[in-house]
Parts: sequence; structure tokens; C-alpha cells
Amino acid sequence: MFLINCPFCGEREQSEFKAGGEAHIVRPKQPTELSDDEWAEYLFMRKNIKGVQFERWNHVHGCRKWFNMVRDTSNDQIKAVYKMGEKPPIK
Amino acid sequence: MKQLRDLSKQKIGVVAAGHSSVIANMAGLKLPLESKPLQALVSEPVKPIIDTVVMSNAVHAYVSQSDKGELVIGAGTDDYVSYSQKGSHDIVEGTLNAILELYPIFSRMRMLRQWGGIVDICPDASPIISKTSIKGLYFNCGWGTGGFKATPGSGDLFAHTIANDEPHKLNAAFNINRFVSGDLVDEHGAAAVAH
Amino acid sequence: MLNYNHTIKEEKSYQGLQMIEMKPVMKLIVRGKKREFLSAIGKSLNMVLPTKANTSTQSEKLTALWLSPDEWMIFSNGVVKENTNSYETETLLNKNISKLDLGAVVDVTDQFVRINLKGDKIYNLFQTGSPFNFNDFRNKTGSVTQTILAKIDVIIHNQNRNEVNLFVRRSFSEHLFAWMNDSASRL
Amino acid sequence: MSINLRFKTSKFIDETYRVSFKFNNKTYFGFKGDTLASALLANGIHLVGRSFKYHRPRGIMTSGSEEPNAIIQLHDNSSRTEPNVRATEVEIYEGLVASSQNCWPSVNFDVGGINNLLSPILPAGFYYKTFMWPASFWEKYEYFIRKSAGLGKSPKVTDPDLYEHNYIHCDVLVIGAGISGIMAAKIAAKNGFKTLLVDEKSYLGGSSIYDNSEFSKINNQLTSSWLEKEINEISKLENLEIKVRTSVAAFHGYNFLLARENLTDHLPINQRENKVRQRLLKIRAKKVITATGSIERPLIFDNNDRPGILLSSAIKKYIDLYGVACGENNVLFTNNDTAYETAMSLIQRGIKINAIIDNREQVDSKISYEVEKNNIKIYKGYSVVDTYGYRRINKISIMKLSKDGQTVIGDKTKLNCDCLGVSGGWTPAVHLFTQSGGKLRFREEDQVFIPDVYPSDQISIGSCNGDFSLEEIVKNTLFSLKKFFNIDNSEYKTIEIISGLNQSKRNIWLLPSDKSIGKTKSFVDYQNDATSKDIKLALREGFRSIEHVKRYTTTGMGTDQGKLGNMHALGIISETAGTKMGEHGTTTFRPPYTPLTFGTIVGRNVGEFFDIFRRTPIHDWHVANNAEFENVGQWKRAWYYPKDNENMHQAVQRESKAARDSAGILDASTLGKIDIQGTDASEFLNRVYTNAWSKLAVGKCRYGLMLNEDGMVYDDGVTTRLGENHYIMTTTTGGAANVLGKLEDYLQTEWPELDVYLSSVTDHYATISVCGPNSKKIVSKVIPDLDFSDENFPHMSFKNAKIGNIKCRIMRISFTGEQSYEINIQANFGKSVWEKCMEAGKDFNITPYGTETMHLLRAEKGFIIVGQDTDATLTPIDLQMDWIVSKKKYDFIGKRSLYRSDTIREDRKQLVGLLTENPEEVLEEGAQIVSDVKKSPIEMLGHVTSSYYSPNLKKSIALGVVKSGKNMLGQKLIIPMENKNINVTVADPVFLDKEGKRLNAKL
Repeated sequence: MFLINCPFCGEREQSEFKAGGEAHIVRPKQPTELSDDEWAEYLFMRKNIKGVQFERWNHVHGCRKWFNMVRDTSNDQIKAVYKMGEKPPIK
Repeated sequence: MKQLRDLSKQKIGVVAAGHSSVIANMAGLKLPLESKPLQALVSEPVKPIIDTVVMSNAVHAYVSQSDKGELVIGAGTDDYVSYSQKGSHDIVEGTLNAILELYPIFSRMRMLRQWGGIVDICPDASPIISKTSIKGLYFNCGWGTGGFKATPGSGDLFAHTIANDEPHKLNAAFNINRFVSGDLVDEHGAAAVAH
Repeated sequence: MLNYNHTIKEEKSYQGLQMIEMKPVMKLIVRGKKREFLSAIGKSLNMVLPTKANTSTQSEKLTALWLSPDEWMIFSNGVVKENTNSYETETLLNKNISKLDLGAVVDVTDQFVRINLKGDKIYNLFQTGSPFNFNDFRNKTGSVTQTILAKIDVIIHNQNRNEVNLFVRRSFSEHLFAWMNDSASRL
Repeated sequence: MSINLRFKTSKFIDETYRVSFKFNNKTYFGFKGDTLASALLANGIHLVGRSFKYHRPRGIMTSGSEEPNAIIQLHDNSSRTEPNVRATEVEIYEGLVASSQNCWPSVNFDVGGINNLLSPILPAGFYYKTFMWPASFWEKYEYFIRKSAGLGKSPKVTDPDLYEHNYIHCDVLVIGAGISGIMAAKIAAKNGFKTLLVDEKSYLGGSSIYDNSEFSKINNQLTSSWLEKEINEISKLENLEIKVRTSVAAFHGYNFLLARENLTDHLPINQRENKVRQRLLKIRAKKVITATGSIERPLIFDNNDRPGILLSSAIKKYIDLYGVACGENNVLFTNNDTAYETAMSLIQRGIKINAIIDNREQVDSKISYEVEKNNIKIYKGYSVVDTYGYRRINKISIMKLSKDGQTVIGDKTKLNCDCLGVSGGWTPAVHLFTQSGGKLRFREEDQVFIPDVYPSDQISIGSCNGDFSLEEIVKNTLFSLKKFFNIDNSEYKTIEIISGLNQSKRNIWLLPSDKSIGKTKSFVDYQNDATSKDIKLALREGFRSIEHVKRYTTTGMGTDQGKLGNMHALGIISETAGTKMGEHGTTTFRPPYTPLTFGTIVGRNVGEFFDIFRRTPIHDWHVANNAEFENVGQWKRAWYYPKDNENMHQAVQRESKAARDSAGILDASTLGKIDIQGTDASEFLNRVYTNAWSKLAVGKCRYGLMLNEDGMVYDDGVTTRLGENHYIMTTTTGGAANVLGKLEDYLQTEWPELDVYLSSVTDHYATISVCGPNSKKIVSKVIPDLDFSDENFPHMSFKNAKIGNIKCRIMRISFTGEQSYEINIQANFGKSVWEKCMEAGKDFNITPYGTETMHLLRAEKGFIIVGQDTDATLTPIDLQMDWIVSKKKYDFIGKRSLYRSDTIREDRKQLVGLLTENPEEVLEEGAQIVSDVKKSPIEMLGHVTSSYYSPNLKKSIALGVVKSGKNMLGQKLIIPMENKNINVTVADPVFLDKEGKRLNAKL
């Protein structure tokens, strides 16, 4: 059970949040121009990294805001959280 | 350091379950998978009390009794990617909640051991038994929580696929290309828990 | 005339804990991001919206709770009339906010039930079903949190020492109240 | 034989408070303060159970939660029965009833004991090997295997007890109230940290609280006296909460821990009513201090499992804490100095020690000299090679150890005893530390694993950190705490320790025997009957990883989870394989530390609180009017309203007919409602729905279909344009929360530039739908001020209105195909409006209908229900809803996916109507659809998604998905059922009023 520092509300229990998968996958602006392969890449293909991963979380039982998180999936250590639209604080 | 060998002329079949993406990434391949912690637990052993596997979609529970006497209870997966082989307590609590709704008599039974495994889940909750865009590289993955019962059959079909570089007609639908072409095999409702 | 039919019919009292539904209480959700939005609200209501997370502001008639960086709940401190659902505040804000496209104003008077809890056992009750850390919250009058209680989304507002307002969606309110009573009976 | 095994002197036992209890149907007495184990021992009872596989007699071995043998059934055949309870953990109370497990007909004569004689043919892996073939025999084998499964018996009736959860947030959690835990709690609390101290025992102080030895003193006081004063002091600290009978079960990441607080298990049954039995503490601590102590190691030698063989420290505790002697003629067998403390305790009470067998050649500490001074024979460099006595030990034989400790030499000496205390040194209790993700390091000198790398803000102190001498414990604890809190504490300025113990130890994991290993039974796992022989067999058969050896031999998989024997198993593997300890890894310690009751984990979420129960504003009316309810998500929805003795079918037929013939009324309050405001609201709807919204006039309603980004149907509902920049969207009942979440996601992450605000108003409104040819007359009566004429108020439009003084919104929309009006009014007035409609509709036979009739009525019209007629593989095109997919819009959620090579295929599964040859035959939902039953294997073309008997059409109707169904109109297909094949014809999915005349029908 993580303790997550919501960028808006502060430290809250994991049970108030919902994970939303890999971050920084931008919805293509012109989907019709994409091949089936390119579209599938956006839609389904995931890095699914073992190690430091950038991902989306939603404070669904709190302020309902989405934000990004950097987390090491091999040991579940949260490295940082940051708001949508912000640059990741670590690489 | 062991000698690295050039395997490019050979065929490689990957059956790495939760670590499928890790292997695929080595070959520069992305898979439509997310690896998540799956929780399971056993009770202390007791004399035979239930003699079949019970699965309930209504309350999301799975329970059977091992030949040693433990109640073996499958819980769900967390909603985030993790390779830590742990998981959150909430999932275990939710599952036991369902178990006690089905079987209030188990309230005084005790959890002996809980553990988390990593499962590789496809967006349509169906497996992949398929060749890939890399010649000679094959994957049997994406089984989520369900693979253990299908292991012998899937192994057979996987061997067929590797040997012929073409799927058997039984696993044709489980081609990786379905995620590109849009022919998903929806199985989200197929198991009581963990999809 | 229509009959008014609220959800929680009884007041409950335990050693160190009283629980009662406050009704009817006007409640509005206001949402906006622009600076003009904040100043227009301030001018219209003669009170500022709290911009600091997890806090609230209060005027003589109204209280405003911070819910997110662009969302607040405004509720009437006292009860309003049962025989109408037209509220001055709403009309005013519709005129000064919605009509000018500064943000959104939504009547949620019956979306939420306001339960008032009093006594020194409030937090013992919350402890039995909420993962939120009330250690600081309980000492800061005006604190606000949105969290979970008995698996149900709630908004909790520290009105005074040993007095809180708990807001829960109407359809969950009877279930939650039954749960709170069950818990309170053993505190 | 009456013997006095009880010594008056313990302050932990209240000898004025006699307690009677039953064990195996016989009544015994003990005192308040006793555990079941101490009370049994005081009565001279050692044999309490049988082992799992060989049914060997087993006795009490320890005095704590590590007990592998003395596990019993509490209150058999009662509602409070509990299997596998450790006698060492049960505090006795008046009326306690306990019985032995896993034996028949009795613990003294157990038929299963024959397995012990068969043991040569029941080695590790026996089950795996033997029962593999012939495969067809498995069912026969399984019958016998299952019969012998398990230990205790599951309860068979509902648990009468209550359980609860408690969330605790603290600065510092201290686990274990031994000497270092007490010191830590004091320092933490005095330095302003909100501190919680927990201990699994009913008292504080751990083993030091009964340490009255002259050989370990603090500031020249007995350890117990010094500690008592400390405990007295901390119990007054404001910042400190102390919980006894509280055992930490799990240590998760981010310092999240679970503990079980036992509240009533020590009380007589009649004092437990309406009290919470156990509480699950969900603790989130900023800092965690683990002070869980250590567990004494047994020694592994032939027949080391007989009743009467105990850990040496347990014997000491039974004497010093409970005032109970475990035997009258004791022998101690040790490889270190701690057994001499036990000897001193025995000597002090004048209890006979026949001899001390010490593995070490050299024994030279103050305490050992003192023991020798009392004329006790110490066999130095000796080992026990065998024990005798069936139901209780009566003799041992010893031999001299060779220099390297690998063999025994010389003559065999037999010694009499009725109790053998063993000490193999100590194993730090690092279970919780490793659960938290901590990494261990192996310390060669004394062969222990100790904490090395901490994964969170925590430390281990005391003997769980590998500090075993009193001096080390106190000194290192203080040093660690200073660093941990970054303080210069002055709580303990001068502490002087006197210790008469030497830390030398001669560690031999498997003691040698004069017999060949095949003839020995040296138990490593007592409960599961795993012996050193089994471990060696596993190694010979090629198992190397400790995790594999564990599963093959079942070592460490008993209810004690190998707290005693796991280290020995590792040691024996290393010794046999000739590798270093730690190279094979350690087995992973899984939560919980000690077994946790399901009831505790679940807490109060049982019975009425199992699941959340959402009510509509009109719920009470439905209850009062006999409605049956259906769960839809967390909602209770009226399903149908049986009249008289109607069954569901009859009620639904009546309701459906009434709705079409005259008027029906439905509580639709559960539909999700989202208020959408902002200057980009229309653009937003364009992007989320498949159809176009910009041109919808204010005051008009439109049906919308929402897709997932993969092109599959996600949700649907009617959205109304209330103002230029203001819409209200309805969603399906089950989809409401997900739809709002999805829309927020797109707004916040993909399209933050859009000026749009979403608010859920589902609960704010009651929604009452009145339908049927007389619906207009009824709503006109309820709202006389409103002009309901078709010109003013056509289908798919909305009006603001007032009922009395109360504002409401009326939508003229229809899910039944009938003319219908939906009144949306503030929830607290919903029931009153419903009643007004019922009153106004009296003359028109207005009939309340539930979800089942709603489903039937919409199926007659071929309207889909998302999630029933669709799964995540159906596009709008598959549903024959091409009309709703805008060709003009550049993009919307899911659009691109509709043009992939497989989503544009013509032979996909498509929604069709199905009519049975026999109009009375109603299909089963979920039934498969085929065209040729003779083909093998039969090709499945699709399945039935909705099926009803329509009273309005007077025939059976069904919807289904069929491969290439669109092109099969009129074609015959077959629904194969268990006993028959049903012939069906593919039909248009709209069965009734395809032209939509009824929407404006007038009676």
C-alpha cells in the first residue's frame, strides 16, 4: 500500500487513487493519417518497464485530478510526482 | 561472463509470463501487455470441507481446498504495473470479503500465507500465442491469471507455431496482429477475478 | 404542494457522539480557472474562495470548501426553506458567473446529504473506516478533506473543535448512516 | 500420580483465581494468567497432538507463537470453534474447551500412527511420485489423500463474533515490548513523537520481565526490577499508546503494517457478547522500530520430537513466569550459554537437573561455573544421539562428538529424564523486516541472518538485530536510537550491565548419529514431519534452490511457517552441498507473521455491510409496493412489482402490456447524469460521441453513442442542450462513474485547452419516466401549467417547469418506443412527484414497471443495452447503427479504430433479431447460435444476447450477435440446447413500430 503525494492534496493513502497506465503517450492529433500499425502502437503497445517507469495516476477519491508519477516497478519506490503538462523532474 | 551467441539464425520461443515484456524489450519489441501483481493466499490446513473449485462472478471469489487441507484462494490484481512480487493489502481484503459472503462459516479460519505473483495481461484479457514482427522470435504470453490450466495445450500449440512458423488453427485467433487489425477476443468476463 | 422527503429520518446520540442530518441546506458546486472567476465570486458573495488545498472559508451565511484547484462547494450555513428550490445565491452566481462564461455553477443541494457530527468520539468513528490521517485535520478548524469512509466517497469539513460536517452523496447516505451507527454503538 | 509441578512465586499468576477448563473431555484446573500450555504442563500433560504425516505423538515445545506441535481445536462443535490454535498462545479462562487434532480415536491411541511405521516408504515427494501413475487411479488415491488432509476442523456454522478495522497514523511504531522496545518507546515518546508500542503477549517486558538472574543485571538491579520501573514510567507518557495482545502480521512497503489486536479471546465466552473480538489495525507509521526479539533454535538429532522435549528457554519461562516445572528430572542439551540460565532457574527452585549435555569442549563462563558448583554434571563435547519413550520422553543416549563434530565416538551413555531442554542458539526474528523488503546479511561467527539494508524509514534493535547479550542489546539499542531520531538523548545516562554469559557457540546444524541417516528420524519441520533425511533426498534428486527444497519436502510450510526449523534446513543444505550459508538464498517470509483470522481481515464488511447499497429517492415507495429488487452496480433497482401471487413472468407480462396499452411509470433515477458547462461544451461532445452536436438546438435532446478508443461501444444515453453552453448528459446506470472518469481524463490530459466543466448530478435528481399512449394526459394533470402539445413540446425536446413551487425539467424522450416524458426533479421531492403521477394516472391504469419490463419494452424496439447486447468487441457498425456514426467529423474517440482491416470486415458478428419457429418458445440468453449441427466440430456463429416473450407482439423475440448476421435476413439458424434444437429465423432487430408512430400516438 503506497503512500502517494498528490500534487494537489498532499500525502494520501493508495486506496484513494487509481492507476492509469503508462504516461506521456499523447493521443495523435491526426489519427486518420496513421497506419493501422502506428495506431496500434498508440492504442495497445506498452513499454511495461521493469525499473523506472513514468505513469499516470488519478486521485479518484479526492480531488479527481490526474497527475504523473515516476516509480521503480521493480521495488515500487515512488521517485517523484508531477502535474499533467509538467516536465518529469527526473529522467 | 558467459559467451554471448548470435541467435539470429535460430528460433526463439519466449514463455516468460510476467517478464515477457522485459524479454521483448531486449529485442526492441513492444508487446500489448501490462505486468501486474496478482494476489493469492492459503488458509491453515483443515479437514476436507469443500470438494470442488468454487468461482463466483457475482462477488469475485475463487476458492478450492488443496489435498493438504489448505483453502487456496485466488485474489485479484492491482491496477498498476509492478514486478516487485508484492501487492496491496486491499486486494486480499476484498477477496476474503467475497469469500465470507459466500461462506460465512470460514470467518474463524485463518490466513496462513499470502503472496504476489506477476501476471502479464493483454488489453482483451486473452493470451498471445504467436510469431512476431521479428523473424524467428515467438511469444506465448498474456495469460493473465488463467494460464495454469491451459499450460499443456498452449505448449503444444506454441510448439506447432514455432515449428511451422504458422499458427495452428486453434491458436490463429491469438495472433499478436489482432491488436493491429482490430479482431480482439474479449474475455474480460471469463474469470471471476483478476481481469 | 410537493412533500419534502429527506433521507436520514432520525437523530442519533451516543456517548461522545451525536449525528444528525442538516436539511435542507443549499449546496452549489462552482468551477472555474480564470482569475476573473475568483474575483467575480468574491464580489458576488462577499467572500473569497479558499485557494489553499484542504481548507475552507466562511461568511455569515455561506461556507466554501476547497475540493480541487478549480472546484469548490458552497453551502448555506443554516437551513433553507423546504417549499422552494430557488436560491438567491444560485441566481446571483448564474448571472455573474455562468452567463458571463467565467465558469460553471451547479445546484447540488440534493446531490449531497450534510450530516453534522458532534462529540469527542468523531475521529474514533472515522478511524474504523477511513484511511485518511486526521491527526492534523482535527486540530485545524476549517480543514477540509475528500476521502473514503466505509468505501464511500465523503467530504469532511472541520467546523469546530469536535464538530464536523460530513457530505455524502444522497444515494449512499442511508447505507453510510447505518454503518456509522453500527460503528458508533461500540465506540 | 499426584505431583506438585506448580511453584508459588510468580507474580504473573493469580493463585487466588482458579480456572477450570476441559482438555480432551477431562476437566483440569489452572490459574488466571496461565496459558493453556502452562496449565497443561502444570497438570503433567505433555502429549497434546499428533504430527501431520506420521501421526507421531507430539508435546508442547515452546512457550510462544513459534509453537509447531501443540496446536489444538478450541470449542469443538460450537459456533466459536477454531482449528489449529497454539496452546502456547491461548490464555485460559473459565469454561475453555480444547481438544487434540489430527488423531482418531484419541490422542493417546491414534490409528493414523501406523504411518509412523510406514515412514520408510513415505519419504519426501512420496505423493508426487507415487500418485502420478497410473493416471486413472488418481481419483482413488485422492479419496484417501484427502481423508488424511488437514489438521483441525473448519467451523460449520456462522461466526457469532464481531470484527473491526482501525486505521492508525503515528510517528513511530515500536513492535515488541521487550527491553529494547521499551527503551525505544520511551525515547520516542519523550522526544515528542506520537508513538505506538505493540506486543503480542498480554504483558510488557518480553523475556526480561521474568529475568531474575544474578548473572545479568542493569545498574546493579535485577533486570526484571529495572524493567518494571521503566514500564511504570512509560505507561504514564502522553505521547505513547500501548497495545498488548497485539501481533503485527504484515509489514508492507511505505511503512504500512497490519496488526491484529485480540480483545476478547482471553475472556470467558459469556463475557464476549456484543464485543469486538479482534481488531485489524491498519497502521501507517512515519518510522518503524522492529524489536521483535529472537527465537531459540532447537537441535536436530534422532527422535528429537518426543513429548517432553522443549526449548530450553521455554522451560525457563514456564518456571519463572508461570511457576510451572515441565519435568521432575531434567536434562539440558545445548551448544551455548543460555541453557545455563535455565539451569539456574531450575536450581533456584530445587528442581532436579540430571545432567547438562554441551556440544562445546570448552565451557567457561561465570554462569557455567556456578551451575557446576551446584553439583550438576556437564558432559562437555557430547551430543544426544537418541531419545526414548513413546508418549513422553523417559531416556536419552549420548555420545562424545568428534573434533570436527561430524561423527560421534566412544561409548553410548544412557540417561534418565522426563524432560529434555534443547538450545541451539538464537535466530533473530527478521520476518517482518524481510516482509518490508529489507535485505539480510549472513554473520559467519554465530551463523545468523541479520538486517542489512533497510527499504524504508525503519530500524531493527535488540536481538532481532543480532544483539544477543544484555550488554550489546542495551548499548546498541541506545546507539541506534540516537542515530535514528537524530537526537542526543539523555534518558539513559548511566547504564551499567553485569553479565555472566559467554557468547561462544558450537553450531552443528545436523548432529551426527551412530546410525546411518536412513535409519534416523531427525525432525527439521515438526509439524509437517520433514526430516533431515528428506532434505538430503531432495538434494540427491537435484533440487538446489531452497524454495524448491521447501516445496518438495514441505519444510517450513506448516502453520508455524518454519519459525524453528528453516535455518536448520538451510544449514543442512549448505553442509550437504558443501556451499556457504546464504548461497542458496533464504526462503521468503510471507505475511502474515502468525496466521490471521479471515474475520479480522474482513472486519465489519459482512452481512448488511458486505456491499454498498444505493437507494433512489423513491426507494421507500417501491418497498411499500411490494417490488422485487435487482442489483445494478451498487444500486437496488425495482425489478418488477408482483401483484397477488404473480411470478416474475406474469408480472412482467402485465406491466409490459399496460405500458403499451395505456401508461407505465418507471423510476429511472439511477441513470448517470453529468452536468456539462463551458464555452467548448459542444466541441467536447463532438469529440466524445460518434455523432454531431454543434447543430443541436437549445431545448432539444439527442441520443449519443460513446466508443472506447479501440472503436468498441462503451456507453450510450440521451444528452440535452439546456443552454448555449450547457448540456446535461445521461449515461447508463452501471457506467456512470466510469464515463465521468473517462471524460475527466480526456479533459485534463488530452484536451486541457477546452473550456468545459463536468459535475455529477446523478444523486441530485429523481428521474421519473411516464410512458404509454396516455402518458401525456397524466403529466398534463401533474403539471397543468405546461403546454404539452406536440407543437410546443415535440419528441426529443425538453422544457423547464414547476410543480408547485419546485423547479424541474421535463424531457420528452423514450426508451420504450412509446410516447413518454421524463420528469427530473430535485431528489427530495421525487417520491412526492411519483405519488402525484400515480394519483393522476389512476384513471389510466398507470402501472409501475421495473427493470425487467423496461428491458422487454426496449427489446421490442430493438434498442440495445450496453453490456448486455454488447461486449468489448462490437462496433456501432456491428450493431447496425451506422446512422449514428458521423462521416463528416474529422475525429472522435474511437473513430480511427473503426477503419482497421478487421473492424471493416463484413463477416464480423453483428446484431440481429431472432424469431423462433414456435412463437411460444423463448430462447435462453447466452445460448449459442449455429447453422449446421452435423458438422464436427460445430461452428459457433454467435449467441443470444436478449430474449423475452412479448405480450404486445404475442410471440417470443430475441436479439443476438451472429457472424455476417446483417446479410442473413430471413435465413434459418439453429439454437442447439441440451435436449433439442430450436429453429430460428434471422429478423430485423426492430420488432415493433419500425416507423416510430407510437412516439406521437394519441388515444
